[in-house]
Amino acid sequence: MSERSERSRRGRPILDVRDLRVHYSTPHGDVIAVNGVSFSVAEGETLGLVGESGSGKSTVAMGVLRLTSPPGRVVGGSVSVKGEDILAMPEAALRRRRWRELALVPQGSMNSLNPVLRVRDQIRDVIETHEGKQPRRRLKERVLRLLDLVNLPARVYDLYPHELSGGMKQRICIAMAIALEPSLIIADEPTSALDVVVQRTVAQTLLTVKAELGSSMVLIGHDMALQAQLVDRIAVMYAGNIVEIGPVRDLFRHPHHPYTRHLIASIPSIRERKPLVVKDLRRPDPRTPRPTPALSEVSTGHFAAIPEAGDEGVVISHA
Amino acid sequence: MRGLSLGYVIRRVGMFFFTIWASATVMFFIPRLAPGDPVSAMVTRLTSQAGRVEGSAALITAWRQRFGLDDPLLVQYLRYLRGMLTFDFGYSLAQFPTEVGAMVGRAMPWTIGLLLISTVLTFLAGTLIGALMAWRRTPRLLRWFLPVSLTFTAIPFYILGIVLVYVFVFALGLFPVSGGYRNDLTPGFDFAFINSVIQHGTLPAMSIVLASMGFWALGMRGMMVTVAGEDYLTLARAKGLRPLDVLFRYEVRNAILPQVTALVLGLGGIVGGTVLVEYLFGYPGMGALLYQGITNSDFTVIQGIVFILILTTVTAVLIVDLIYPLLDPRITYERR
Amino acid sequence: MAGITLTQQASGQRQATSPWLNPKLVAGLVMVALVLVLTLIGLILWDVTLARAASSPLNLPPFWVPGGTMAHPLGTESSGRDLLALLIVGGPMTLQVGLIVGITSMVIGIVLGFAAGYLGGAVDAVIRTLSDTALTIPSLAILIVISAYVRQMDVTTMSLIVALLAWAGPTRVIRAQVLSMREQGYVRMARLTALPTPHIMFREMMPNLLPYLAASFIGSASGGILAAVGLEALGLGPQRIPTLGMTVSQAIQGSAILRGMWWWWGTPTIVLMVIFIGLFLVAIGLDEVVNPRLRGVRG
Amino acid sequence: MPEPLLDVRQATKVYAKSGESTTALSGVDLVVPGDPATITTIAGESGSGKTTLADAILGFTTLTHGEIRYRGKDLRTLDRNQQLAYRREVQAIFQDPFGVYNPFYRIRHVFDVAIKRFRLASNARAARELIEDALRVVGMRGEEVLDKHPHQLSGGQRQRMMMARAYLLKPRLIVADEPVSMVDASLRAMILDIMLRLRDEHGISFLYITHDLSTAYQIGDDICILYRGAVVERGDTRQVIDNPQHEYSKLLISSIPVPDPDIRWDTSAGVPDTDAHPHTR
Amino acid sequence: EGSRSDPAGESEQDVKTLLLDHHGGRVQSPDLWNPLVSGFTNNAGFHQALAEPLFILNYESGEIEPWLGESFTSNDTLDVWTLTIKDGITWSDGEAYDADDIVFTIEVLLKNAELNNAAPMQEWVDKVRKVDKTTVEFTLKKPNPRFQLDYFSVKIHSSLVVVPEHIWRGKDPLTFKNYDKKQNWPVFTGPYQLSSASPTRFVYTRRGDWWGAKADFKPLPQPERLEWIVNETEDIRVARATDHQLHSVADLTAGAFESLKARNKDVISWLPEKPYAWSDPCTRLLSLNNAIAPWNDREMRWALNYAIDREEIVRIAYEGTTTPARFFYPNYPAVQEYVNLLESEGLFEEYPILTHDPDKAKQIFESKGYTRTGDGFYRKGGKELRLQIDAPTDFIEIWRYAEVIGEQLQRAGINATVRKLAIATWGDNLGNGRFDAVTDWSACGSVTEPWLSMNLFHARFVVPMGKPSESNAVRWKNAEYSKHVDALANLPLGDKRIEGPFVAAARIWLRELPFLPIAHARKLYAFDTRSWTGWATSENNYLQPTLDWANAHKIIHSLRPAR
Ligand SMILES: Nc1ncnc2c1ncn2[C@@H]1O[C@H](COP(=O)(O)OP(=O)(O)OP(=O)(O)O)[C@@H](O)[C@H]1O
Ligand SMILES: Nc1ncnc2c1ncn2[C@@H]1O[C@H](COP(=O)(O)OP(=O)(O)OP(=O)(O)O)[C@@H](O)[C@H]1O
Ligand SMILES: [Mg+2]
Ligand SMILES: [Mg+2]
Repeated sequence: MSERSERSRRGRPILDVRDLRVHYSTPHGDVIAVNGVSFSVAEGETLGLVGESGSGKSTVAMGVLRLTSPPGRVVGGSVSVKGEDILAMPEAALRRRRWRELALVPQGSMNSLNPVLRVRDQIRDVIETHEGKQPRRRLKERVLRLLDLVNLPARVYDLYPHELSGGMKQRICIAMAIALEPSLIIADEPTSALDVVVQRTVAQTLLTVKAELGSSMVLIGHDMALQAQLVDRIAVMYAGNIVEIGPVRDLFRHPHHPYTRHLIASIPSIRERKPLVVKDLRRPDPRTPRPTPALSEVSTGHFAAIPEAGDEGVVISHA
Repeated sequence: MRGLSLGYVIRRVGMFFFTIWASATVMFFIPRLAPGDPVSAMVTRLTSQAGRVEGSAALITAWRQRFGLDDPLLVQYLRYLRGMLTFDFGYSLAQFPTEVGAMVGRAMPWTIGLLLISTVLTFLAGTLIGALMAWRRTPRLLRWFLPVSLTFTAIPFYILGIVLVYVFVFALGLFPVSGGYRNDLTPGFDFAFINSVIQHGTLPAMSIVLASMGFWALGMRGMMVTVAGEDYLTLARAKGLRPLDVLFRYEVRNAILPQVTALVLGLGGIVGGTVLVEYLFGYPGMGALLYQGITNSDFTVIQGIVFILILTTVTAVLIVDLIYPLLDPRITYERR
Repeated sequence: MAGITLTQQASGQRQATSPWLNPKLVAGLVMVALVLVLTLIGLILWDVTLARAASSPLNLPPFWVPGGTMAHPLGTESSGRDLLALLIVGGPMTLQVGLIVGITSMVIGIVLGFAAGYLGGAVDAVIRTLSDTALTIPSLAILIVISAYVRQMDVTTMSLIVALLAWAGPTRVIRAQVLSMREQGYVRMARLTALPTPHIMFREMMPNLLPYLAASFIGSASGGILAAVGLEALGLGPQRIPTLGMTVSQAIQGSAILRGMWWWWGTPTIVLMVIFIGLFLVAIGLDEVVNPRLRGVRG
Repeated sequence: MPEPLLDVRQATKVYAKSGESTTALSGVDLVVPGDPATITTIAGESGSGKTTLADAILGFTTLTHGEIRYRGKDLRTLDRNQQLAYRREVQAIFQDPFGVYNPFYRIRHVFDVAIKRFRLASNARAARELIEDALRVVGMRGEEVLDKHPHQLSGGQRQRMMMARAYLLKPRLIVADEPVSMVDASLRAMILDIMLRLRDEHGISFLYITHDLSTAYQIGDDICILYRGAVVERGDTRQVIDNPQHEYSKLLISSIPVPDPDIRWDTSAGVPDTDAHPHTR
Repeated sequence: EGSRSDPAGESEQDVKTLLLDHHGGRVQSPDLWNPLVSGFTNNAGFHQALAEPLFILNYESGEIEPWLGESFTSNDTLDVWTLTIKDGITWSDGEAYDADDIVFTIEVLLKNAELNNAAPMQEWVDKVRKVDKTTVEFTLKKPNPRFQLDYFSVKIHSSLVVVPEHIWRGKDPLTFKNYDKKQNWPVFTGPYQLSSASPTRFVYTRRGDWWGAKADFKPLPQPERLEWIVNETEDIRVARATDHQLHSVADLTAGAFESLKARNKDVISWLPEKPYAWSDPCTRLLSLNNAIAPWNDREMRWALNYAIDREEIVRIAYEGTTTPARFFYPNYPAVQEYVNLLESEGLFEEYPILTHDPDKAKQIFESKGYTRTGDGFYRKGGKELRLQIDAPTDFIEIWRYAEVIGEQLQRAGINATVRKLAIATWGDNLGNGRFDAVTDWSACGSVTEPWLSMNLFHARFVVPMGKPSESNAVRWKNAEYSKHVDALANLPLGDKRIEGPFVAAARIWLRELPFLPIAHARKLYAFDTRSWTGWATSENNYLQPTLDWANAHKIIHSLRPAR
C-alpha cells in the first residue's frame, strides 16, 4: 500500500496505529467512535489531529494510550510504539513505559488534577514513580523549572487545583507531560484555555523539548492557526475516520476532502472582518456500522478519502 | 489555617462551649424525667437479695436527704453545673461512697484501649475492603472473598461474640474467657501484664472489628464508586503511577473524606463504651458502667460518664470541623 | 490482536438491557422480597398465634430431627413459641424496624445535613449544635424514660426512638460532603437556572451522593435492627411477639447454643442474614444503577 | 445615555490564604450597554481574573471591594423576585464544560429544568420543539444527545450544549467564558454566528471572555483587555486590535498565530515575566 | 483464666483453690469495704469469707446455730435480750473481738439512719450495754420475739455485720471505705483475708491465725484460696463450669443446668432430679393494686386467679424447676407446717387457689357485667378490661413468668400487657401505687415463723396513692385480718397459740386474695465434685446450699478435697 512506502521515506515510525476501532457500548447499541483509524508518527515528527468536535479524536488518543475505559472498548486494530504492541503488552511493562515514552496532556485539564493534592505533589508523583526517590531540594528545583517553562509563577507550586485559573491548570498538565522528557506526547487540545501569549510560550516549550529530545507529538486541536504553526503533518478526522492526512503545507494549500476545505475556509481572520462561513453538517448516525473510507494519495504523502456520491452531501451549506 | 478565618474559629470555639452546656443540661434532665431515683433503685435491689428491707421508708428518706434529691431542681442543677465545671462528679449514688471519678478512672483506660484500637482497626479494614471492592484491579479471587468477609456484619453481634468465645476460648483454648487482664498480675508496664491485656482484648476487639467492618466497607465502596469516573484517575493511570499509588493517593484519598468524619465522630464517642461487648466478654469498661448507671438511675454516674462523653464527642466534632479544610482543600466556610 | 480484544472486552460487557436489571440489585431485592413474600404466605397458611409464649410444647427440634414433629416443623423454643410462627411474624417486624430507622434517620440526616452544608451560617450553627448534642445522648437513657410513660412499647415507637437518636451521625457526615460538593460546576449551573434551594440540594447534589447514602442507609437500617435488639434485650422493646433479633437474643439468654438448640438461634439468624445481605446487595446494585459512569464496573 | 445593562465599578477580589494573598481583580470598571445589544469582549492573560470577574457578576463569588449594578441596582440588594428576574436575564456559558453537567442526569436535564423553572413552554411538545430548535442552532440533534449522559459527550459537544441552553433561555445578557475553546473552526463559526444573531435579532448582549482575539475581531463590539487583574486597555474592538496602545495588548496581538504554515509565528517578542507578578504579596 | 497457658500451675491451684461464681454483675466499687452502706457488694466473698455472722439459721433443721455468738436469749416479756459471744475471737489484725465492738456497731447504727439495719435497730433498740467482755444486753423499746432471728442469724442472705471498733472509731461510717492494702484492711474475723479485688474478680487467701482454729471452734477450712469470679452470661458460667473452672455456679436455668450436667459428669445440684433446684425464700407473686377499680373487687381478683394456670407457668417460665405456690410462704419445712394446717382446716377446698378454671373466671366477669367482644376481650360500658403487668427489666426470671401470665390472661379475655421497667422506676411506681399489677416478691420475710410475711399486709401500712409505702404496696385494707395478725405479733416463736389467729387471718386473706402467689422461687446451684466434696444437697442437708449468703462459712468449712 502506498502509505507504507510513504512511511519508509520518513524516519522510523515511533507510533504506528493500524485500523484502530473503538466502540462505546450504550443501552441503545454501540457507538462507533473510532472506525478504523490508521496513521503513524515518525521520530521527531509532530502530527496534528484535527476534526469536528465529537469525531473521535480524544477517543483515538485514549485508545493509543490504552486508557479506553468502560463502556468504551477497543474492538480492533493495533497500536505500536517503537515497534512494540501497546495493546498486547503486559500491564506492568506498559506502566513502566508510560509517561517516559508516552505522555498525555488531557483535554479536560480542569478535571484532570487531583483536587486534594497540591500541584507540587502531583508533579512529584510522576517523577518519583519513574525515577525513584529524590532529594527534596533537587526535586523542588526541578518542579519549579518545569513551572517556569510553562510560564507559571512559583507560587503555584504550593497551590491546590481549585485555586488555579483554567489556563493555569492546563499549563500544569503540560508541565507534567514534559517532566520526564517523553518520546511521544499526546496533547489533547493542550492550549485551548490559554491566551495567545502564553500559548506561544507553551508551544515553544513543547517544540523545544521536542527538538532537544527528538520526541514526537500528536497535537489534537481545533485551532487551525496553531496547527499551521506547530505541526509537520496533519490528519483530519470526520465521524470516526481519518478523511485526509498529509504534510501541513500541502494540506492547507490543497485541501481535498470537502470537510477539510470547509475547515480551512472557516478560520477567522484577525486582518479583516468577513462574514462567517456557516455550514450545516450532516453526519452519519454514529451507531450504524460504516466502511472505513479508502484513502488515496493525491500528492506525495498526502492522502485523502475520495468523497463518494453519498459523501458529497456531508457538507451542506447553511441556508 | 486554610479555609478558616479567625472569625470562624472564634465562633466555632464559642459553639463548642455552648454545645457542651446544652448537652450537659439535656443530660441533667433526661434521667430525672422518669419516676424513680437512685435510692429507690438501691432499696428495690436490696430487697431482691434480702427479701425485704425493714424500715425502707426511713432509709429512703435519709439517703434522699443526704444526696440532696429533695432540693429544688434548680438548686440541684446549679450544683451539678458547678461540679461539672470543676470536674468533680461527686459520689456514686448507687455505690455510695465510691467516687464517680474513681469508677470512671478505673473503667476508662480499658474502654479507650479496646475501642480505640478496634475502632481504628475496623476503620482500616473496612475502608480497605470497601476500596478493594470498587477497585478495577482487585484480583478475581479477592473479589469473591471480600463480600464474603462482610457477611460477618450480617450475623447479629452477640451470636458472633458467643461463637468466638466457643471457638477460641473453649474449643481451642487460645484466649482467656473474660476480664481485662489476669488477676494474679498487678497492672504495670511489664511484659506479662501487657501480654495478658492483649490476650484478653483480642476477642472483644475481633468481634467489634468483624461485626462493624461491613458498614465502613459499604460506605467506602459507595464513595469509591462516586470517585471512580473522575478524569484525574485516568490521568493518574496515564502517568504510569503504580496501581497502588493510584488507588491510595488518588482514589482512596478522595473517597475517604466522609469516612474520616465518621471515624472522628466514632472516636469521640468511644468513651461511651459498648455495652454488649463488655457484657459478653466481662470487659471492665465504661459501657457496662454507664448501663448500670442508667438502669439504677445513678444520676451522678450517668452525669459523670456522659459529661466525659460530651467533652470527647464535642471535641472530636470540633476537630473535624477544623481539620476538614485541610483534608479537603475545596472546603470553605465562607457564607454564601 | 486477539489478545487485545479479549482483555479489553472483559471490562466492557455489552449492556443492552435496562440498568435496573442490575443483577446485584435484583438479587438483593429478591432476597428481601423473598422474606416478605414467604412471611405473607406464612401469615395465611400458618397459625401465627403460635408465636406467643406458652402456645406450644417446649424445646422441640425441627421435624427432620428425631423428636421433631410436623406440628412444629422448625421446632419450638423454651418459652413454648413455635419457631416457624416466630419467623413469620418476626421477619416483617425486623424489616420494619430496619426500614423505619434507616428511612427516618437518613431523611433527617439528609435534610439537616444538606441544609447545614449548603446554606451555612446560622442554619449550620443551629443544626450542628443539635446534632452534636444528640450525638452525646445515650439512647438507652431516653428509652428508659419513654418506656416509663407508655403502656406498651410497639415496634414503631421503639424504632422511631432509635431513629431519633441515629440521625446525628449521618447529618454530620452528609454536611461535610455537601461542603465540598457545593462548589461543583453543576451546582453553579443549577443556581444559574435559579432553581429553588431545595431543588439544588435534593435533586442536583443528592443524587451524586446516592451510593454513599445507600450505603449509609443500609448501615443505619442494620444498625437500627441491632440497636433495637439491644434495647429489647434490656426489656425495653415490644415484648409479646419478638423480632428476629430478639428471638436470637432470647436464644442466647436461654443458653440455646449450650443446649444444642441450634434451630432456636440458627433459623432466625439465617433469615436475618438474608435480610442483611439482601439490603447490602441492594445498596451495591443501586449505585451501579444510579451512577451512569459505573455501569459495568464490577464490585 | 440610557442606563447600562451591567455596570461593574471598582471590582476588586483578593483571595486570602495563610500569610499570602492573591489579588485576582483590582479596581476593574466595566460597562455593558444593553440598548442596543453589544458583544463586549474581555480578553487577557490567563489567570488575569476573567473568570473571577464572571463569577462575581454571576454571584458565585463575592467581591472584596466594589459593586456590580444590573440595570442600576446593586446585586447585593436584590430581593427574591428581582433575583429570579436577574437569573432569568443573565445567563452564562462556563469555561469548563466538563464539570457543569450533573453526572447523575442525562443531558436533557439542563434543558428541562430551565424550561420548567422559567416557564418557557406550556406543554411537553412545545418544550421539545424549543429544545430541538436550540440544538439545531448548534448543529446537533436531540435524539443524538439528549438521552446521553454527560460523560458520553466529547468536549466540544458539551460546550455546544451550553450554548444551546443559553440560546434557549434568550436572556438579556450572556456571560460566555471561553465558549468556543473546544470546538472546531467550522463549529466555532457557527456558534459565533449564533451570537451575532442573538445580539441582532434578540437583543442579547454578551460578555465574551476569550483569549482568541481573532474571533473577537470578527464579532466583538467593545473590548476590554485585562492584565494582572486590571484593565489595561479598552475601546472598540477593531480599533484596539488594529492599533493597540498598551504594551501588553501589543504583545497579545502580535502573538496571534497565523493560519498559514508558511508565515512563521513571530517568536522573537518577549514574554512577560510572570514570576514577578506584582499583585502577589 | 490464663491457666491454660500454664498447665502446671493449674493442677497446683486446683487442689487448693475454690472457684465461686459471682453473678450479680460486675462490682464497680472493688475498693469499697464498708458493709454498713447499701452500695456495698457483700456477696462477692465478703460475708462468705471475711465477716462471720453471730448465728446461722439452718433452714433444714429450723434451728439457729451459733457461730461467733454463743447464745442469744430474752427475758419472758421478750424485751430484754442478752447476747453471749464465744471467747477468744480475734480480728484479723490480732485485736480481740468483744462486746465493745458489738456495742460500738449498734450505737453507730442508732446514730446514722442511712446505714444498713439502722432502721430496725432504731425501731427496736432502746439501749445496748456491755455486760462483760463476751456479753451484751439489748433493752428493746417493745417486745420482739424475733429479735435474734431477724437481725442476727442470716435469716435471708445476710445479717447484721459487726465492725471493729478500733478501726472504725472516729470514722464517718457513711463515707469510710475501710480499704487499705498496706494495712491489710478490711479487718474482720473470718478465716480468709482479701488479697485482690477488681470489678470482675475477688481473691481471698487463708489466714493461718484464724481465731476459730486456735479456740478449737473448727479447724482451718480446707480451701487455701477462694476466688469469686464475675461471669456475666450464663453461657460463660456454664462453659467455665464445664471446664472445672468454677466449682459452684449460682442460679442456673434448667436448660443451662442440664447441658452443664451433660458435659460435666461431676456436677451435682440440690435435688438429683427435676426440679433440681432448692427453693428460695421469696415466693413469686402477681400483686394487684387493690386501690383501683376493678381490682379492688375481691371477685375480680379471684377471677384472675381462675384465669391463671400455675402449672403452665412453672412448666414454661421455670422449665419445671419449681412448684406452684398456694400460699405466700416459702417451701421450707418449718413454715410449710403452717400451710399444711390450712389444708387440714379445709381452707384450700373452700378457696381452691391452685385451680385453673377459665369457666369460673368467665362466670365472674359476666356476672360483673362484662361481655366478651369480637376482639376477644371483655368490655363493660365500652371500656376494655385491661391489666398492665410491670416487671423489672434486669430480673429475667421475674419477667419470664410475667409474660406467661400475660398470655394466659389474654387467652382469658383480658387485654394484659407486660411492660418492663428500669428497676428505679419499677420500685418507685410500686411503692407509690402507680401500677395495675406487678410481678414481684414483696411477701417475702417469713421462713420459719408465720407472722412476718402476714404483717406486711397489715392495714396500718396502707398509705394513699402517690405516697411511698413501706409494705402493703397493694394497698389492701382489712381490719379483721390486721387484728388477727396483731394477735400473733408477740407470741414466742413456735408457740402453739399462734395457730388460731394464724388460721383466721389466712382465711380472710384467702377469701380476699389481695395478691396472687404464683410459684415458689427457685435457686438452682450447681456444684462440681471433681475438686471438692461436701456440698450441701438434699441428701447431705446440713444447711441450705446458698453459697452467696452469709451462711456460706459453714459450707466452706464442710468442703473436702476430692483427691
Ligand atoms: N479559590 C481560589 N483561591 C485562591 N486563588 C484563586 C482562587 N480562584 C482563582 N484564584 C487566582 O485568581 C487569579 C485569577 O483567576 P481566574 O480564574 O479569574 O483567571 P482567568 O482570567 O479566568 O484565567 P484563564 O484564562 O486561565 O481561565 C489566578 O491567579 C488564580 O490563581
Ligand atoms: N462514554 C461514552 N459513551 C458513549 N459515547 C461516547 C462516550 N464517550 C464519547 N462518546 C462519543 O464518542 C464520540 C467521539 O468522542 P471524542 O471525545 O473522541 O470526540 P473528540 O473528537 O475528542 O471531540 P472534541 O473535539 O469535541 O473533544 C462522540 O460522538 C461522543 O459522543
Ligand atoms: Mg476531545
Ligand atoms: Mg478562566
